[in-house]
Amino acid sequence: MTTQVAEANTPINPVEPFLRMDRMPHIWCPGCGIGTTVNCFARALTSSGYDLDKVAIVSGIGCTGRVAGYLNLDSFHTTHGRAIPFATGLKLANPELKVVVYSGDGDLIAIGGNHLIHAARRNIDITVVCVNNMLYGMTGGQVGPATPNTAIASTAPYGAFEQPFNLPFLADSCGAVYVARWTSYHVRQMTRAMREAMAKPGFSFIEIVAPCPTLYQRRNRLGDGLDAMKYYKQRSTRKDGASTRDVDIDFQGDIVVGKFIDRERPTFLQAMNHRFTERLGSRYTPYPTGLED
Amino acid sequence: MTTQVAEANTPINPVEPFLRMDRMPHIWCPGCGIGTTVNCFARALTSSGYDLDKVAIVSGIGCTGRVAGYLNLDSFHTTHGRAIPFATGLKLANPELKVVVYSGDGDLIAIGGNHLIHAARRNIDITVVCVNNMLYGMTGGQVGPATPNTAIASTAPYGAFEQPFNLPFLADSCGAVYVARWTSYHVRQMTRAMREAMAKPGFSFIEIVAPCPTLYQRRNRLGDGLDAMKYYKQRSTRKDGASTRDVDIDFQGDIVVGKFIDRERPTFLQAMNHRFTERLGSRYTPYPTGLED
Amino acid sequence: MTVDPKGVLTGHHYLDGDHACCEGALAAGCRFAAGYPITPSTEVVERISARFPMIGGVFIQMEDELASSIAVLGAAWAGKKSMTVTSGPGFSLMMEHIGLAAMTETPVVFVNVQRGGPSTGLPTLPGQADMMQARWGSHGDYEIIALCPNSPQECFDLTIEAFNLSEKYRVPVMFMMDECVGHMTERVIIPKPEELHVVDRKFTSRPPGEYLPYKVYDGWVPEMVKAGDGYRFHITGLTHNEVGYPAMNWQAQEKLVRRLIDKIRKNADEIAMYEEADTEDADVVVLSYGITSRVAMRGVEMARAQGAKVGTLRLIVVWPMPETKIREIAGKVKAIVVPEMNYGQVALEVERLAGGRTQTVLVPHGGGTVHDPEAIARAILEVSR
Amino acid sequence: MTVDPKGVLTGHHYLDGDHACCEGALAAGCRFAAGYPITPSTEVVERISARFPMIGGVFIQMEDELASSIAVLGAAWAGKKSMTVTSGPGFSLMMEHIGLAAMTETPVVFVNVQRGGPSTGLPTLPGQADMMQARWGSHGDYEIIALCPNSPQECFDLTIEAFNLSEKYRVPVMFMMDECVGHMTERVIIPKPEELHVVDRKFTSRPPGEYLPYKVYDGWVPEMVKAGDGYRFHITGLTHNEVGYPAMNWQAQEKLVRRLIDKIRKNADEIAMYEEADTEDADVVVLSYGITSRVAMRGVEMARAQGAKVGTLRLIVVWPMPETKIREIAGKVKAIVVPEMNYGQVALEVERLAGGRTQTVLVPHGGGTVHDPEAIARAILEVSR
Amino acid sequence: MATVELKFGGFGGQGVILAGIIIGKAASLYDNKDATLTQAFGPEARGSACSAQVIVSDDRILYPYVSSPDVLVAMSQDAFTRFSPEVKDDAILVVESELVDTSGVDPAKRVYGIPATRIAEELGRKMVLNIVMVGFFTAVTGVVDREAVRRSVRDSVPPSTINLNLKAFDKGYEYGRKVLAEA
Amino acid sequence: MATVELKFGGFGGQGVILAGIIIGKAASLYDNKDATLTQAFGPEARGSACSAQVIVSDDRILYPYVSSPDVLVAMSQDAFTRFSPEVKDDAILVVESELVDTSGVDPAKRVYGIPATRIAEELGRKMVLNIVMVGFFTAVTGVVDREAVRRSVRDSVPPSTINLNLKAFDKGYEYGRKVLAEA
Amino acid sequence: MSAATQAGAVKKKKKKYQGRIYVDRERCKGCGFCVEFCPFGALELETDYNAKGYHPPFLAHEDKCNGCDLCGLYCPDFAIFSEKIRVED
Amino acid sequence: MSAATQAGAVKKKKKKYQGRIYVDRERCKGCGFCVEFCPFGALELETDYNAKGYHPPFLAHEDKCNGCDLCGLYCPDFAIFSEKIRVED
Ligand SMILES: Cc1ncc(C[n+]2csc(CCOP(=O)(O)OP(=O)(O)O)c2C)c(N)n1
Ligand SMILES: Cc1ncc(C[n+]2csc(CCOP(=O)(O)OP(=O)(O)O)c2C)c(N)n1
Ligand code: SF4
Ligand code: SF4
Ligand code: SF4
Ligand code: SF4
Ligand code: SF4
Ligand code: SF4
Ligand SMILES: [Mg+2]
Ligand SMILES: [Mg+2]
Repeated sequence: MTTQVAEANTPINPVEPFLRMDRMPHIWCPGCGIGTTVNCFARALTSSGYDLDKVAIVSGIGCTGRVAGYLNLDSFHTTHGRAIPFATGLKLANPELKVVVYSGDGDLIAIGGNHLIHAARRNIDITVVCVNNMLYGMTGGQVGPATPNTAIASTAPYGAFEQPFNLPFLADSCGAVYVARWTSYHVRQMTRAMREAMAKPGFSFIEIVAPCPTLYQRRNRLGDGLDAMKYYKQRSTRKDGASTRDVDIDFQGDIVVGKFIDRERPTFLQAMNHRFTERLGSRYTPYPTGLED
Repeated sequence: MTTQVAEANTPINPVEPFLRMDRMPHIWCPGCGIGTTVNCFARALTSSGYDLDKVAIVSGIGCTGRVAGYLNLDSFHTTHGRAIPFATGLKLANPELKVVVYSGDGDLIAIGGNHLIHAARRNIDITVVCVNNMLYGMTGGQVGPATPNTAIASTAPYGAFEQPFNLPFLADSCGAVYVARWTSYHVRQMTRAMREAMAKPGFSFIEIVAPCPTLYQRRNRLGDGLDAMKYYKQRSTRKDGASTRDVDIDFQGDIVVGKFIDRERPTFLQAMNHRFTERLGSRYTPYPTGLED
Repeated sequence: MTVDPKGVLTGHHYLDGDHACCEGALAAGCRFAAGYPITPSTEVVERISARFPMIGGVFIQMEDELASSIAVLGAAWAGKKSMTVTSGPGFSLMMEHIGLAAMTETPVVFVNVQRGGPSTGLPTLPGQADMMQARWGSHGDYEIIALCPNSPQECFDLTIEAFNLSEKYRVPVMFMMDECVGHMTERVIIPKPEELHVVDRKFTSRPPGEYLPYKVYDGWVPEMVKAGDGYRFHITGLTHNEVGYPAMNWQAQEKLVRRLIDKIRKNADEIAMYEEADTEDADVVVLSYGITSRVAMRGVEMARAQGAKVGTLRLIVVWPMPETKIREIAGKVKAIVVPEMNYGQVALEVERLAGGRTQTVLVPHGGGTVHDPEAIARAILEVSR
Repeated sequence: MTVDPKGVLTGHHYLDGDHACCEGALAAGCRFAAGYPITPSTEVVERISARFPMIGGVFIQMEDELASSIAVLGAAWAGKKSMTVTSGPGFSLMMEHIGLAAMTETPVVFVNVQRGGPSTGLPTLPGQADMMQARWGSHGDYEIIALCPNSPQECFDLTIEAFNLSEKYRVPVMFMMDECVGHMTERVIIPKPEELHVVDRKFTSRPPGEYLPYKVYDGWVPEMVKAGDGYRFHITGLTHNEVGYPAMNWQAQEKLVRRLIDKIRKNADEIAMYEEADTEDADVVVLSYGITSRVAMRGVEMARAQGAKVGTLRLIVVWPMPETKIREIAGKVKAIVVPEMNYGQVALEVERLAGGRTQTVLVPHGGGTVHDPEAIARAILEVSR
Repeated sequence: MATVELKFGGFGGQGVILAGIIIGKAASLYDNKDATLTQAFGPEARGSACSAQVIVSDDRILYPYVSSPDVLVAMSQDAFTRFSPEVKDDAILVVESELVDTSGVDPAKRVYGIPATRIAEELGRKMVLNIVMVGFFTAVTGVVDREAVRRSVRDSVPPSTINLNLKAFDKGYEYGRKVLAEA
Repeated sequence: MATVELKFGGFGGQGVILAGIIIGKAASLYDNKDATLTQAFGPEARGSACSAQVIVSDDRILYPYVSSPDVLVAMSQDAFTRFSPEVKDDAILVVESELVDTSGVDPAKRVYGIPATRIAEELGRKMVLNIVMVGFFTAVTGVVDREAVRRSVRDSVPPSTINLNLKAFDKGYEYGRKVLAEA
Repeated sequence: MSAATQAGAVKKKKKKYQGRIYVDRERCKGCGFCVEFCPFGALELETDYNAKGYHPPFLAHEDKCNGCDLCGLYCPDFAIFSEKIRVED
Repeated sequence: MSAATQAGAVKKKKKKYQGRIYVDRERCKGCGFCVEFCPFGALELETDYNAKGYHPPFLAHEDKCNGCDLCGLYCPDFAIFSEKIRVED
């Protein structure tokens, strides 16, 4: 039979070169969706053909925030909410780097919300992958800015009642040049979106809806990670180019997925070079943007 | 002749009861637009007929942030960027209060951006008046998140190059129930908008474009406050109900003004009461929302 | 003294320190809380979020600690007793608003369940290294009060005390737990409402017009008002005069800030809470606080078993320090041994107060677990020789 | 030692301290700066924003101080020398990232132009009350270096020194100006590039695979790398091992945090910078720093005029304190007089170090203006009697 | 019994800490003893090692941690491997028998095993495996009174699951009696 | 002259501080002296009082503030009212004559006035009133060399406005010479 | 109310309302908003300075003012306002 | 490569590719994603536990696997992957 326990002489998992295998097993719970997204990200890197020495990954704090620590790249596990401004400094100081921010909904949109909207506005040339498990996983399942109404969370024991953000709409309103949403069920589409987003100059944002079986699924009696995946499969509708205004997510409701925004505008550094050149002429030597070829 | 120097026996300015006259003259420069907005706000209060003992005003830090200190209300001059969360605590702890946040673009949208989007999302029942003079006045005219491209500022000596926020779009994307923009030229419309916004349950947001002659006008060789007012008069177009997506402001370009959003949804406290009552039934005594009658 | 019985969960409970702290707050009359999750403090707000709806309180989980630490000030000025809860990284984000609370004399409680630091450090393991930060972490000069419980029972009792002190002195009070105490579960006895001592906010009885928000009519502390009562007062974080208006000069600064500091420093002996034992004829006194005071006792017993004459001084209120008491002890022992879960914080102040009249011996520990009691015993034995 | 001549504005200038600080940074090789406006520090970044485009640097005005204080860490890990600039309220918001910088050993300079506090306080007037915050303001235990210039010329010279120390010890360095120095304009002489002493970042020479980011190969400080060079390193604010991976136990904590502290404390004498004068046969030594050291000189002269034998010790590096030097002085004078623009911060440490062997006399001042020199003279005369 | 030190170990999701709380509460509220529980968990709670320590004593408990347990309850191999070297010489080892291999243990030690996971799965919810362990522990160690523990179980689980949990407790307890009887 | 203390006062927008800087720079860079300038401004810079203090000395300057000025340059009534009580007995008072009422001043004091605002308005930009004052100050006090100040003006204003400012300086200077001559 | 004011107020006009203007000269910062946005061009700036060096407005064309108080609404310094007074016609 | 594996791989089938599956039993947390989303239903979970108490998958229907590696892409624990091998037909 073809099932085989990994041994010294078996081929290695193709994602292993992208991971810090000396840190496995990772901390994520059984059926947690984060691992699947990382798996896809590793494959997006494979197929993108980037020099991995020039790809840096930045996370904040959270279950998803641990991603940076597992990827075999220059990787930064920063403070809660501040991955984007750290990434901004990193990118601006060395534009040759491809910089990806990989973090959770709480990290990026609760405490980090301000940085998200400003980086999008400035069109900082980074890719943000937001794993939206609809609560704060790491700290034990508190309600967050993406928790749907009526869902139970540890600080919303009688059900959440604040309207959650519509993340694509928010990113859109601030000028992100690439905005997409997928779920952890959509492994191939997500992989492609990650590749596209990294290739896109400017601020790209991918929301990935993913299960937190330990806290979200369990507290809401929604079964385990697999049940979540089945729900995503069943209730997701792909609508590329949908108006971001219309893609809210309700508790166990339909999920609109797809690529919503893909537009062109100068990155922060391109705009800076343009401005300074226009104003200072030859007194100004254009700064590298990472987009020269 | 009817011109008269104020004397003991002359009638007092009708706005004086709304102001802390013992603090006049205020600190604002000649031709600064902030004073005009305050003038309108005082009149909005007059005509609204609220019990002024129950109106509280909260400002952050900035030239506009000084507004709280000049209004003869319970008034709070807090920290830079944090007027909204202070107001949130104030309102939730005593919903009987009508709470208005009055501050500048830097305060509310740069350092305070996260609080703005979250309060809008939660539909906290407060009114936010944002005086947008397109830079940081108090600290000497630095570039800010509303500075139009190419405008000169003290930290953008060669002209701003970051795309500014489209504030109504941002507030809209987070769910604000009332969103309007006026300029300091539109004194009657602004006064009415303030009255409407205060009457509206939930998170209302009014952007008021106003001149900073000392820093913005002067550095950009745009004349003085009066020149700005003339520009507003000339280049503003009223488009009530305009799609917020389309109301960007360019350097000295057209300004779309009007009431863009006016929608209904439960306030934070209404949603809370609804949720808890649904879940806890008679074990829960509804909390006052300030909207009972 | 009015205790709202709705908040008092009278009875015997098996609670961890975090949950006991929540019950203490409820019993003290706290009816507004704003928080942001962070290990190992989150259980406090988790319990609050479940308990408040039943007793008329409002809890809001804000978008970050900046927001939660100022929302509680807003609530205080609306007349509610309020508190926020966090741990190291969140505490660092609250520093600006601790200063605002101190400057505006807003009664409010900040709970910090200390974990290993600096930075993200050891999120799930104990530390006591935020003690100096609690005192000095915001810019400018100010004073606060800081308490350290050493058991879930004290998490209940002293949370009430924290609220009482914040009302009495109109000062932000730091409730400095640690992960060990916060996650330690023991029996907690909650008395009947009428057996509790709860200090009410001292609202002014002067009518609007005859009242100035920052005038001290009596003692050290101005009388308070709340929004909505017709006083039309103004509050600012700027240096202000008695009216509450900004006053941009050194004279106003000297008058205001000096008083903010003196109202605590000059009342240090009155604010002081400590447990002193066996110090009369001791050669060595072990000074400790929080969980370390319990761990130290084992070290003390070990040392006693080897003949050392050891007394103990356990600080319950750590800031302000009981200077008189420490000076007194310094005058009569060979050494003060200070075990703390950091590399020397409170020990520095002890050493200063000792003024060379006795030796101050720090027994440092980086946190992550509590001290090895033997290390404490060794330190005692070394100096008692 | 490589000085990029593009950054060096050689010549005689009439500059205020803020502008001089900017020139110092440029001369030190700083090529990334992130800031957020705040009085009285904004002029530093205003000048940077004008100067950087000409010399290949990038300045970004971030959305707040949280962002600016971590953007500079990102830039540092991309290999650039970087700095951020703020004043009290903004400094309070940077505390978490000072801890992150300390924990990750990121060389970076934090400039704080001190104003009157606490809270919004006196935005346009001087203070020196963020000194303890500079040392203790972030949660957990860590050490930093803090310098205090007393003239625009020193704002230039010592900014370079701040960068040098941050590189040498891989530590965040606090450049603690005050409003008076920052807004004081005087002649500033900028030497030729080749006359400057600039310390380069010590990048490892070991190839990937043979290098561990937090292994100390030599001395106290690990060798650094930057992103993009193939090392595939990991950086975290969690307690970490030599590889840089999280290590959640007290042993890792003790090993790491102890070293972070010791690399500064044990090198305090080497890091120390001070100006000592006339202490040999002094009865009293006046210890001061920053602008107060200049004000104090007038007080000293007044006291001398009345016959007092006064020496002076001016701290340039305030943290870590030159413990050896202060102990030595404490051993030979009747009193150490410490004027500072606060209600006692650095004086507490001086008193501790004096250990009762001499009297420590604080001459406090709330800020808003500098001391009245007569107050200092009076204090000197009182103790020299 | 002056003082008994207990250690419960397993991995995240097994309900290790709740097991400890139930025992501690039983002793502290219903069995006239003092009981201090401390817990060690981490981000590792997300699937890796976690543990609870309970000191049960007739006197006031000061030092809160357990250094060498009188009883180790191990619900995973990992916990067993890590904690079994620390136990007292005469310690009792209580293990999940399908997850923990105890073959290398000093034969002098008392080792009691129960396939708690499988029993819980049979009861319809794998999640109650910790309560099965608690019942088993109560039977084989006798550290805390059976009725006190049963009451504590009832007190500590969500109301809707009380019956299931009491059943799990009883299953574990009975299994324990049987094992003891067979020993 | 060992040390001369100068104070410049006015309200925000008048360019008070730049006036001080021009004098200080002239002394420090072009006139072989040491010169320390400190400034006092506030949110009050937004239209209310602000001031600059300059100490010019042949020796190293330590204490940076001016306590009793040798020269007060007052561009507003407010500044004059606030600062004139502090000046030395033999101080020189230099004022904007249309904005400052000096009628109550001790007749022993030397008071020189110039309608700088009006002169500036006549030059086409009210903003250069501070440079008019600088020229006037230079003429009536002689504290700093005329050429040094002129060079300093050139150095301190935006390149496109150099000519206008030099004209303003000269106007003020000439007016000063005239006033002195008439006195 | 001074006699001068009353004299102005009773001037006969063909409109029903007439304005009375109050200016706090020292509070005025001469921004000119009131002058510019008076719908009837009733105001002008003085050539005199106030103490701060600004030119305050005055009612140059009293017949044109109808007391609409738009000047009062625009004034950022609360330095001007008007009263509407009924005039018999 | 073990003989067992090769034996499986050479089984004659009507398709061009066949899959070879590698499972790291101890790393698996039994989430079932691989089993559920295998487009051909080739996998099943063991009844045995691994050391952590989870049931890892195995290739229950080796004839159904075409080596598409979707199981590998879904696995959150990097515990399974497949190789596609060409099969002569
Ligand atoms: C300043 C600060 N506040 C709070 C925390 C605690 N904290 C750690 S992770 C986290 C939330 C994580 O939620 P999310 O970003 O959604 O990630 P997830 O764990 O759900 O993947 C919080 C609040 C912290 N580390 N720092
Ligand atoms: C934490 C903090 N950072 C910075 C500042 C300095 N500061 C005061 S006001 C201000 C900006 C004001 O801009 P805006 O809100 O647009 O108000 P304006 O003055 O333009 O009306 C800044 C940055 C501060 N007080 N606190
Ligand atoms: S707690 Fe939730 S988000 Fe975190 S690892 Fe577990 S399942 Fe994933
Ligand atoms: S600086 Fe600008 S915003 Fe501030 S008061 Fe002056 S004109 Fe107004
Ligand atoms: S009241 Fe109306 S008409 Fe009269 S001056 Fe004012 S704006 Fe003009
Ligand atoms: S609007 Fe007010 S400040 Fe402006 S000119 Fe008229 S009266 Fe003066
Ligand atoms: S490789 Fe494809 S066909 Fe084979 S088991 Fe995996 S998912 Fe199924
Ligand atoms: S997807 Fe991975 S972890 Fe899940 S059952 Fe399959 S092999 Fe195991
Ligand atoms: Mg999440
Ligand atoms: Mg502004």
